[in-house]
Amino acid sequence: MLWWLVAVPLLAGALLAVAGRRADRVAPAAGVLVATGALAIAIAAAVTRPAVDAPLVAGIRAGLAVDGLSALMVVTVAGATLAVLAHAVGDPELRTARFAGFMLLFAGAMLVTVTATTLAVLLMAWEVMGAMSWALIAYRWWEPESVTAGHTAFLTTRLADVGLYVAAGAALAGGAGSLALAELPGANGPWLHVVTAGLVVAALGKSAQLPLSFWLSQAMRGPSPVSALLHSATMVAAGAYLLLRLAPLLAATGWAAPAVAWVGAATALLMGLVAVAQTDLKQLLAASTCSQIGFMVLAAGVGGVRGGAAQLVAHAATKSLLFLAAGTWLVLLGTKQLGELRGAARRHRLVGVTFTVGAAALAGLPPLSLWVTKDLVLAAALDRSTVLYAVGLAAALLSAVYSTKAVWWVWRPAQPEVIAGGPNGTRAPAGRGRPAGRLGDAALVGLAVLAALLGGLPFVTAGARPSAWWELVLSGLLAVAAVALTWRVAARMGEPRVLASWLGVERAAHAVVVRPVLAMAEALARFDDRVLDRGVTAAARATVGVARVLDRRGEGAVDGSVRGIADGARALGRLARRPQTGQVHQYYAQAAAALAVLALVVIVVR
Amino acid sequence: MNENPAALLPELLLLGAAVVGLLMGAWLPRHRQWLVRLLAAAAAGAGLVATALAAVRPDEVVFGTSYAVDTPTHATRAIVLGAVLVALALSVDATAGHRRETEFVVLLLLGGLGTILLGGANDLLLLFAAFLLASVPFYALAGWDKSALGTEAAMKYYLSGAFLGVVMLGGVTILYGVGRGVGYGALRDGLAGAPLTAAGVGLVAVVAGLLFKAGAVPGHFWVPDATAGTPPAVAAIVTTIPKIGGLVAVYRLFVVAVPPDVLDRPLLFAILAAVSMTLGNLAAFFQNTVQRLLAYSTISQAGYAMMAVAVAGRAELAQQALLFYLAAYAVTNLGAFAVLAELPRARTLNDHRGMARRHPALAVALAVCLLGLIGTPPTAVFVGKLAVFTAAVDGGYLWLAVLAIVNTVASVFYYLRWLAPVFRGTEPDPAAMTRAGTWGAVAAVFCACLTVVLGVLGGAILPSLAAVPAPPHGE
Amino acid sequence: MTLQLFLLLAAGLFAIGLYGALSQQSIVMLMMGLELMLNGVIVAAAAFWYFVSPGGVDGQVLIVVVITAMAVEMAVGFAVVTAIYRARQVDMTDDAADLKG
Amino acid sequence: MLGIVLFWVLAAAALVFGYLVFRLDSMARVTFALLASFLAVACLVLLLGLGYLGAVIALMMVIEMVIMAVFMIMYMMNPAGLMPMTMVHNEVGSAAIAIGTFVVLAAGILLVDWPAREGAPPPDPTYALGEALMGGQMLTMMTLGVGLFATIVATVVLATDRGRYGDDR
Amino acid sequence: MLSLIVFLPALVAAVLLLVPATAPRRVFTGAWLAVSAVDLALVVVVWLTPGSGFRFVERVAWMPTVGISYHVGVDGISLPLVALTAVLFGACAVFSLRETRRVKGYVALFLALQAVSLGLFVALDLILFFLFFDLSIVFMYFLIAGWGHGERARAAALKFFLYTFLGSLALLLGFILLYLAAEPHTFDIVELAAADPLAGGGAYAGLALLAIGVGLAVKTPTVPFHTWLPPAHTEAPATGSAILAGILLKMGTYGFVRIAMPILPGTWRQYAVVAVVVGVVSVLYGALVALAQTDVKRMVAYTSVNHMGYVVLGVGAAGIIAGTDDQARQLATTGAVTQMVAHGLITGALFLLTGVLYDRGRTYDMAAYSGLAARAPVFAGVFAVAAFASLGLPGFAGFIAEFQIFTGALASAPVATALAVAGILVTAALFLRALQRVFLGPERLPDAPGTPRPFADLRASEAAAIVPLLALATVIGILPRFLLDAIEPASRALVELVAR
Repeated sequence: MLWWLVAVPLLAGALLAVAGRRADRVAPAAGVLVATGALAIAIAAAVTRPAVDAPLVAGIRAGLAVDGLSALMVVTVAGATLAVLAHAVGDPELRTARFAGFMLLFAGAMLVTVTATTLAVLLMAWEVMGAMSWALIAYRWWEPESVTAGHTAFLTTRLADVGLYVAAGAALAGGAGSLALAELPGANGPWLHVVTAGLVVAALGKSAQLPLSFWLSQAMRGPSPVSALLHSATMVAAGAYLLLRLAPLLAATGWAAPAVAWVGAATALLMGLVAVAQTDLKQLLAASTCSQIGFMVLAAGVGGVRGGAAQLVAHAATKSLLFLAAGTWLVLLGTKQLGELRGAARRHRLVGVTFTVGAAALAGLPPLSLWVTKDLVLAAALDRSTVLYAVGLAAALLSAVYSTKAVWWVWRPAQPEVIAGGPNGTRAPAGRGRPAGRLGDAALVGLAVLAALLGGLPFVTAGARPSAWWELVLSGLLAVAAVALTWRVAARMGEPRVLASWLGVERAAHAVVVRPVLAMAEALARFDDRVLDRGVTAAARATVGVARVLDRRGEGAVDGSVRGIADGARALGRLARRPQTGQVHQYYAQAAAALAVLALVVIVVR
Repeated sequence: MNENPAALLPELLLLGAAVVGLLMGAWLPRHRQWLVRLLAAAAAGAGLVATALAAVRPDEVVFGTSYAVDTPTHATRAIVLGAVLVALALSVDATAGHRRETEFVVLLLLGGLGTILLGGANDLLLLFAAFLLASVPFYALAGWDKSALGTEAAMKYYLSGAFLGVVMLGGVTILYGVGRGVGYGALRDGLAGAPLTAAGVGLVAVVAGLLFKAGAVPGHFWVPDATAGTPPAVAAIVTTIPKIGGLVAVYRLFVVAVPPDVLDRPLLFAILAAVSMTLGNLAAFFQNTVQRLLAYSTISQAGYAMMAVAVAGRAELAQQALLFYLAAYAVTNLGAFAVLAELPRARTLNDHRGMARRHPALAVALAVCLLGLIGTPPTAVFVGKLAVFTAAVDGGYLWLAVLAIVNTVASVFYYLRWLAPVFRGTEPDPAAMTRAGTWGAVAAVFCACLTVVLGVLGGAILPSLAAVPAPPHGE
Repeated sequence: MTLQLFLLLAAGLFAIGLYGALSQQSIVMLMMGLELMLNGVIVAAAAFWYFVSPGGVDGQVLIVVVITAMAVEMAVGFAVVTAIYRARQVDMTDDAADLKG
Repeated sequence: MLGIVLFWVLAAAALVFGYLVFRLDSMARVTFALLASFLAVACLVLLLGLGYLGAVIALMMVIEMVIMAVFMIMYMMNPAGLMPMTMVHNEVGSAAIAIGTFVVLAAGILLVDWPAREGAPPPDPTYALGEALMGGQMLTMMTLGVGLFATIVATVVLATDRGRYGDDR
Repeated sequence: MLSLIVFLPALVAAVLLLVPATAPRRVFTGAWLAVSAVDLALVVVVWLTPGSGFRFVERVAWMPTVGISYHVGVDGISLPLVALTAVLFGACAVFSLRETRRVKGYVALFLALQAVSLGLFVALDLILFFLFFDLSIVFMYFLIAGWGHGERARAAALKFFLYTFLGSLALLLGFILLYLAAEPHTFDIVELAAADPLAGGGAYAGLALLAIGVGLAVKTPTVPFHTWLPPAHTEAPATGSAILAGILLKMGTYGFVRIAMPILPGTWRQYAVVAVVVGVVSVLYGALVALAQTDVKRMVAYTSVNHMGYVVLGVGAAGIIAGTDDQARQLATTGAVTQMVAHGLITGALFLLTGVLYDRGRTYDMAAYSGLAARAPVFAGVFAVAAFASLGLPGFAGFIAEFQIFTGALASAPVATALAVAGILVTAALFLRALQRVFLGPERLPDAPGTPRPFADLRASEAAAIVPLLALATVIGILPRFLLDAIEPASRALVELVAR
């Protein structure tokens, strides 16, 4: 059954993607159908908890299994996929086999990721997910910006993936030859730290944690349903999931857990600030994703696996809801600028209401889901460090602030002239009708319900009890206060440039990594053409004199090489032909001299 | 005395054919002279049979101590006779019906005879006499067509030979003086206690004459001029046949007559080999006339073969390598010249453009022969080079092998310079692509096939070349 | 009368002949140089026979060989001169230098 | 004593006449200078007790020089020596190489420890020579004979243009 | 059986030479296709025949005095490469159905190349190996010079010949050294591997390894011996490039695992770190230089340097005993062999695709194209798949190979491997950039003379040649066991040989 769980979306997705335009007609329906099937299998798997494996490479097996954490994850992933695909049916631009196929592959890869029991399989799925994110973000391939955004996403996450490769090698070196995730904490000696570091880097990169957050901002170029899936149950969630899964490993090293916790907390706080500073709804949501994932990372760092998992699931429902709603508006109104979205919620009540529910959950308002889950995380953090707790609490407050800011804008009375398509409007024509359709509405409502109620999940599944009730109350009160305060000042909130540009990390990355690499590539290419390729040449020329080298430098690179050898050889050849003067007496003289030399050699060397 | 003429059957067959052929030529009408050629071919064929029969008999030294009938001699006989046969075939188109056709054949036979004697000579005086006999007919062949260039070629060939012959005689005299003898056996004893300086000078002087035969530095000056100035058939003969005798003679001289400690022979020949191959290759680089290009290539080939001489006695493969290399070289070089003999008007590289279109079989034969000269497997020269390189490395001359490898790569350049226009799709020059007849093509294809067959089945021959001539007195 | 004196004479003749072979333009004069060199070889051969191994006969045969070689080379040389003179009316080596490079 | 005097005289004559070969400016004189040099060497060979070979050398050289004189007159523009002729190239280089060769050879001759004399001349060297020619060195002589045969063929091929079939080409 | 597989193409080539060139070109291409199919079927039979160690061994004395025999056989290392050869030549045969220029010579040369390529991978005698090694150079020279892109092709072909011929002769020198070291002298690979003649090490062994290593490194090619590769690829016809990259480069790396490692185990261990360094430099250098290219074929050529670098890294790491276990070294070795297969399939496909590009636009310059995905979606899609396969995306064969190499090599050479892993990032960047420049963005086609016709999408015969290669790469990427089951026993044996 577990094979089916991953094979169904992967195979269906691959088939759809390969079929291309021919399958466009059936693609939306097929996508929803497959996603439904996958959800059904996922639920069944979550109940039966199967485990399978097969040999992969020498000594390393490809294993899949569903345990408590992954049971939660498979259902979340399948559910989010279904919701997003169902909603996307309404958008004519996305009714293609390419979209449905890649989405299913994307989800399938995530399913493999969360069920993988060995590092090898995890890595495979992990990378495929990255490639699919490229394909989906660059869905509008004719727009150079979209393609560039896809590049950024793929390359940034792949940069982090290097950590996974290293971790795999280190695990083998450290004695965990099977690369089973469960065996990783047993790696010996320094290799344990290498494994951990590699995994942490990979996870943080995938989850868009600081300092690799910027790719998420660019990823907003993709269609909104893509964002919805990418931000909720796949991709960014994968990093958090991996850290939660490997919490024992983090703990085993001693340094990794606090480091991860601090990175998560810092991301939660700083990205919260970034979110507050955004004027673009999708950018705001993206930054909030980073921030919220930060809580999960924090949870992994402080050992609050249950809270982190709950946070992940609740956030998945909330964020997919919010992105779908934002996407609906983008399609309908042609803009995602907060200033131009005034009155959007009033005109489209259902979207507005569901969006508000989601935002409220995101804000951490009691008794909605994220209030509970976030506080489970914060409680776990409090056990470790008060400072961590304080930072987390501040971040939670920020989430209330930016959620309120978004809601405030969309409920403002409309300004029709702006809605018609302002200077910042995207290319999507305003007023394309209601794309979401009944299926889409159902998806929104369903997600809203989940976003509201999933807070109870941890109590239902694991019977958890809030460890510090006062903490729950405190954060709830703070959230309410923050919401109230923000509602009043929302219009006057500034957008500091540093925060609005996502802390400027991308520009820094370009300056520090991308441009030097490109420059080095150019330099090496020149080196290759000019120096290495002509090394042979130079060797030949050296025999006739360095002057010629300078003389011939101007010649074309490709031709120059062969001609260069030729030049050197020609000179030598001319030299070799010089004795052949045609004059017999000179032959005699040369022969006599040569024989004399030979005789000398024979006499002297013995 | 052991003056058993039967031991010299192949030589006597050649001589007889030469004499009878000359007499026949005096009586035959001009267009019946092919009978002389037939006689010569029959003699050479019979000689090959006689060689094969002699090869199974035990080695012997006949006519006093002056002539050895042993493995190198058998090999020389076989290679030279085979080369004579091929030369007879490839020269048909150029010489048939010519008023000096008979003389051409007779001179070829006499030159071949001299070359064989050169290879078997076991006495300095016989060596020089064979040198004369192996030289004079070829001088005449070079000037055989009486063209302005041909006579100039003959003059240069002759003057080179005369000069180095004098030097060689001087060397013989010195060796006689210090070694008290001219027979190789006596020399080995005499040189053992001889003043080394004089012996060294004498040996170098003798070697000078043999290097002239081998067309190796410093006796190589005639090679390009004589090759470029003569018709392809003659060029094929003078660049192929004398080399065989010269190199075998050098080998025999140093293995049999010279005690190992008289001079640093390996170094001497390593230097000669290195200089020959390098000079030949470099000078061939930018030649535009194909015969001149091949001429220089033969100089470098002599250099490769000399590597085996350098390590003779120090590497067990040396003799097999030398003899097999000579056979492979002879076949391959004759094949390349046979193509030229078939297309005598194509003098320059550019004249060969588009040849693959007009004469595909000939082009393939040329490609096989030139790639063979490079030493591409599975041709005969590859096996030869493999054996030579192995012997050189085994004999402690790794640097020489490396240099030979670099030279081989360099040689690829000029051979490909020739092959490239051959296989280019451009329109051929009809005048240059005029065929002279069919025999050249037959010889070319035969040689191309033979070089591949020798390359593939060469292993069967190698063991039979292994028996090293025993130094006198059972040392 | 010592071996060295004879050999010095031989060397002198050889050197003079060498000078002629190297410096003369005319083919016939050049051949004279070669003859002189052989002349020196004869002296040396005879001297070696007399002073080193008079008991053997190889030295005498050597002289015979040298004389024959002289004759052969002279004959061929004249033939070559005739041929080249017929073909291009020159008897100078310098004038027959079309083949080079 | 007489032998020593003769040696010096003959040696000087051989060298001087040899030198004159390349210094005289008439073909006839050159030829006779060469002949004189050869005759001096022939006498020296006689002096060493090789009567037969000395005579052969003298006879051969006389004939050869006559032929050479004829050739000279046939092919050279200055048969009678009426005009001074210098037909030399690279004189300095040639002289240098020749003198260098002589110096080296002379040094070698004087420094080398030549083998001591062994044995005595046979009573009749000519008989011994004949025996050798018909014995141990028979093959050499046969080869030389074939070489002479080849020389005849070769000279005919080179020197005659018409061949035995007349003028038709 | 193996002889049949090897000589069947040669035989057919010889027969085709007798057919007049005026015969319809279908005769030639059809014959090639048929031969490839038969060969492929025979290889499948060999593959399915169970057995261990060297199988289908044939041995006939050839030149007994010098220890040369006609000795062929396959094991788990050579069999995948034999199969790759059969597959890739089949693909090229299909791709060449549209070839019109002097088809007779073209097909004959390819058949000859096919024979020597197959022969090389089954050869178990050094001289036999060298024979095929050298002939591959000769035939490829004629192919590039005769069917390349004009005058520059001849220069490139000459350079290719000279450079690789130098390498081959260095190899020959190394073989001679091995031959002389063995007692009794022999060129037989199996006997030499069993005898381990240079176990004592020393300068002689080092020299032998140096000669062999340089010879193979030129062919592989590794930095800094790679400069013949870009011009040769750029000027060669598409099928020639595919074979050159897909098969001929493998001859170099195959030589490492077949000759250098088992015959010189001690020396290999001693100098393995050199191979590691060369491998890593090739990986990074090849990737970075490829990143800077504007010519798409040159770019693919440089990625070959990069990919072959992984192989060299793998075989190098397999020679470092300290701090590793058998599993790691076996992984590295298996990965190296897998990488040869993967690179053959994927890069072969990429070169055929660039051939399609050239066919339509008459230029390889990336700047001349843009937004081709609109005109030729299938072409764009297939190219994208090939590009992702080449950059090592899981699900394709390249990942299976590289993952094993990285995992296996990290323990023995941590820093080097970590650097090499960074290479996958550069590869990803360069392929994404290429995709973006050529296929994505606004549509623009080159307006060079001779390209008036619209940019046609992938034709059926082209797709039939390329898609199976990628399909196979995908199958290996997802279900690698069928391949690894063949390789692993052999690589285990090899690891044991190296470790002795």
